[in-house]
Amino acid sequence: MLTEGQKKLLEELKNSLAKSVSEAKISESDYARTGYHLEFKSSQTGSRRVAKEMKRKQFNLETVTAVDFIDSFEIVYLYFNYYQDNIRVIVRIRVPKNEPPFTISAVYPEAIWLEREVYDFFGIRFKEHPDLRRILNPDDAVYFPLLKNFGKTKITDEIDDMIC
Amino acid sequence: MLTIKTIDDININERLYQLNLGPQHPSTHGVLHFLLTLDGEVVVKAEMLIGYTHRGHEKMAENRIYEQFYPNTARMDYLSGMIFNTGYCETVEKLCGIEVPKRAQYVRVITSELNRVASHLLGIMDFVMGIGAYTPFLYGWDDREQILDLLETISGSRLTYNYSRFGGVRVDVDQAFCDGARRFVDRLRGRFKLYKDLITDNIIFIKRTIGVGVISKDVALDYGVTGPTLRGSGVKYDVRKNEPYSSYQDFKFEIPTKEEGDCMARYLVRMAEMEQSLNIIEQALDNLPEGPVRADVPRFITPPAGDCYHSFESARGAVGYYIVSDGTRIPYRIKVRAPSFSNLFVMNKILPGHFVADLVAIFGSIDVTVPEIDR
Amino acid sequence: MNTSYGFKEYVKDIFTGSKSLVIGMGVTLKRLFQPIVTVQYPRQKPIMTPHFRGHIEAILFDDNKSHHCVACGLCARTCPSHVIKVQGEKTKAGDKKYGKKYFIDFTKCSLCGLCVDVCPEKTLKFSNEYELAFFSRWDGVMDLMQRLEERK
Amino acid sequence: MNMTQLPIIKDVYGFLGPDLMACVTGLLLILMFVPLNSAFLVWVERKVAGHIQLRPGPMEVGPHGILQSLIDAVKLMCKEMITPDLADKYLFWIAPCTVVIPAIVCFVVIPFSPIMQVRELNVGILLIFAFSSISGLSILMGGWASNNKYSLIGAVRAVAQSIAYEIPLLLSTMSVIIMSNSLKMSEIVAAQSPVWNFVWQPVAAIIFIICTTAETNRAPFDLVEAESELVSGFHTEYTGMRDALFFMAEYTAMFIGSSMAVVLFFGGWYGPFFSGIFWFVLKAYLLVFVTVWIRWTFPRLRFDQLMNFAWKVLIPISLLNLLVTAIVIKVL
Repeated sequence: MLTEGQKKLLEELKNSLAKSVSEAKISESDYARTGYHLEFKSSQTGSRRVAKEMKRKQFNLETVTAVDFIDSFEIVYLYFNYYQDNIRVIVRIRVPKNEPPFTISAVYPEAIWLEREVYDFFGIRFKEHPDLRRILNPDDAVYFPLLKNFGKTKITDEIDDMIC
Repeated sequence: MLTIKTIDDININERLYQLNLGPQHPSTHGVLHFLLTLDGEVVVKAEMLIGYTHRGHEKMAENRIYEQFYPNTARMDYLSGMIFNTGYCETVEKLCGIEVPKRAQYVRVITSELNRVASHLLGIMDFVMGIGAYTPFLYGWDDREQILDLLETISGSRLTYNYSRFGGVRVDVDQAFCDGARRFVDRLRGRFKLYKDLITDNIIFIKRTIGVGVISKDVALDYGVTGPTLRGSGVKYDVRKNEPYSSYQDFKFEIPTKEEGDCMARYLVRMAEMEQSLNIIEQALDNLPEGPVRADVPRFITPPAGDCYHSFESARGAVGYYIVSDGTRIPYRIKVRAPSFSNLFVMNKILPGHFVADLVAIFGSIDVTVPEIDR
Repeated sequence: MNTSYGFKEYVKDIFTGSKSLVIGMGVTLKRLFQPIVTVQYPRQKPIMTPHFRGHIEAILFDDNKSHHCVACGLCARTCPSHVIKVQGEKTKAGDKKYGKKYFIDFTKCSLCGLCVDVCPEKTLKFSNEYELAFFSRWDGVMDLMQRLEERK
Repeated sequence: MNMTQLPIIKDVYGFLGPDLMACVTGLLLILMFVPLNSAFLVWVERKVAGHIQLRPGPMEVGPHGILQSLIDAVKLMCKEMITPDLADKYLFWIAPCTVVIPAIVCFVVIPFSPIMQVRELNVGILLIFAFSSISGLSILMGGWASNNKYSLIGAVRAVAQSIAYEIPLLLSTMSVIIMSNSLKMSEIVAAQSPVWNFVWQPVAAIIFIICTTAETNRAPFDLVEAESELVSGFHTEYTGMRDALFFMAEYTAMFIGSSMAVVLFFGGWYGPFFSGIFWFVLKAYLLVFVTVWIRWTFPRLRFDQLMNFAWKVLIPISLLNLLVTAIVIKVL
């Protein structure tokens, strides 16, 4: 199902990514099931280095988001290359709650708003971000809505139990 | 003695003033707030303040089962609700590994393309109305009304369709719908001349759009612009071709592109795209396979643990759903990649140097829906 | 805007421009004498399609001259807006439960149709009513079973 | 019965003389005609717009909604007139009052028929041009006094626009004046008794119509109140009857512009079978219809294009037209 070009690009990517971020875990995944070809897992570091590498390979940033796993955040970057081979790469950076990653907005300007959104909903203060303010929530809000403990009360827990 | 000031001597900040365009303004469809710094009528700096219609769909998703999140998706982009609904269903189907019957896929294609044409008609006509022509707007709505009537006969609703279901569609299409769709295709093909006479060839429209709001290829790629806006800048990217979903690989259609990247290019790309959509609808109607329209799925879906990203082409660009499941009936996290979000951000870059009147034209030609940005 | 704007283009622009304007005016003049396409709503009423999604309604079955609701509560559970409340009753001990009261707060309903889909007894349908304006919020709360009785 | 036989009227008549008497009756007629005319034109505009857009337009009040604008006027009179807190109160109040003055004064010299003219002035055309420039002033006053940025932008645009478009307007009028050798309205009409001026001066006529459209701030030159950019331009802050006065002035100016075009180019009251007033009003309303028709067809120009159009297209062409006219008249 993978074409020759895709296979070649995947190999190249694996090598170059492994070279730039040595401690990362890189694995291929089932595109038909997950929607991405290559999975890149790393803890704490490497978001900027990966972004630069991706930019060099003419990848496009599709989205930046985060997932709150109670003890840590997982920042998810999705890159897609539609120039030649339609390869989608997912980059997952696990960061502890008190140590935010660096911004990639210098590499991909699109990330300025996307990272603002992530900050707005999770409270992740990207380092060296040019314009880190609230974007969708009110400017004077004191909460981060997409944290798992936001809005949890006894009643919502009961409702969850009921519908599960 | 008279001292003549050069341009450099004038303190530019003394001449600047700020203008709040929005949140309530006739041309910021919905509630979008431009904070403009103007020099006379020329925009020096533009900032978009969004979030006035933020409803927290992503948070809502974490508190309800997969089926219950379903109606929310159409509320994000109310102009292409069918596409958003279908895309959400496809994402969950991908996550659970559900095979959708061929007929259901074709029906999804037909309804999605009809919805896309409706959305493009509204987008173009809103753009034209922003430039000041009110009558073409209502002619476009006349055509759009036919689509809404058509979709109402099968889905029962005109805007938030809720037509697709996990594993297929809710109601099978009947002969009357197919005939109506064919009639509509013929009707709209006949109407393109009207739009050409009234809008495309009009000298005022040409002067207002050519060379205005140029988004170069590099800027478009850097800012993650997708959809007709990107194709108007000369990049041949369409999710329907690049990552075919829902049997789009079965149909023959072109991806119209333009190199100029100005308002006119985006308008022409949308026009050409409507024609391609009509071709797809015709092919799908011709080859509509027989069979069931809904796979056998459990009443409440419980996907396996894991995550999944699915991308599809809405009328405004590439939408992506990223779903993280922890193996329960409630999604752990749903992220929606809204195309309008990135498409709007590029205005930050291209607005300076344009007139306020151009802002309306550029904003109309990029064609964003605010509820989708705010989610 | 265009720097290389010579005299030839200037003259050409005036002529093609005027021609396009005249064509445009012709289009609108033609439309001026065409029949109108809008529906004059309070005087002309549109006919709803059979699949139209109004509020939900209990189906009247012929076999028992009533609905088939067993008050299982699936519709109440699957409703995204939590607007459905079902109350069941048993006629006598050991008998099957049946729905006695079925309240829906239509003002909060998002018309998704999940309750109709999920119903195991297929006793729910969409009504064809579309003139759903109320004088008070409480008028939007309706008891489907009572409406069924009235329809009989 | 002869009016002059009544004793009281006879006294007044004898005291004031026939001339002033005619003026007073004429002014009263004008004061009645101006609001009714603009109400009718609003209705015409809405009807034409409706039918062009394949919908019926107002239908509820009266047969085919003909009383709609009167009811609207009643509603507007009942509305509160809000003055913004930081507005310049006096200018804000004066602006809508001054805007109707030219609308009324200009009617004095318009010859509806050989006998139906309130006052014959030998500088009739000059009077109309002089007074219609006042409306630019009142728009500027209203926009400035509102203390709103949209209003200010609208007002500044209005002034620039009216200055730019008055030049080709006057130049195109000039060529007609050269031909008929008079500034008197009735003499200009009388000069086109066999052939309308339109036949000799088509270019000037088209330029004149374009310029009056721009002068009265109608689409496609309605940048002053471009609703998709400036909300409603200079009258954003006006409510109730003050807003209605601006509207009245706009529609009356439209009618005056059309009547001017009729006088200058379309043969005034001349026409077969019917009396002069019928032909004059018919021609004027037809021209009004054309402006309405144009409004509901075209998009709006951008401001710099509007200016370019005036200075680079209209003024050279009208100058050329004037030159050719002068040479031809001299030679013949």
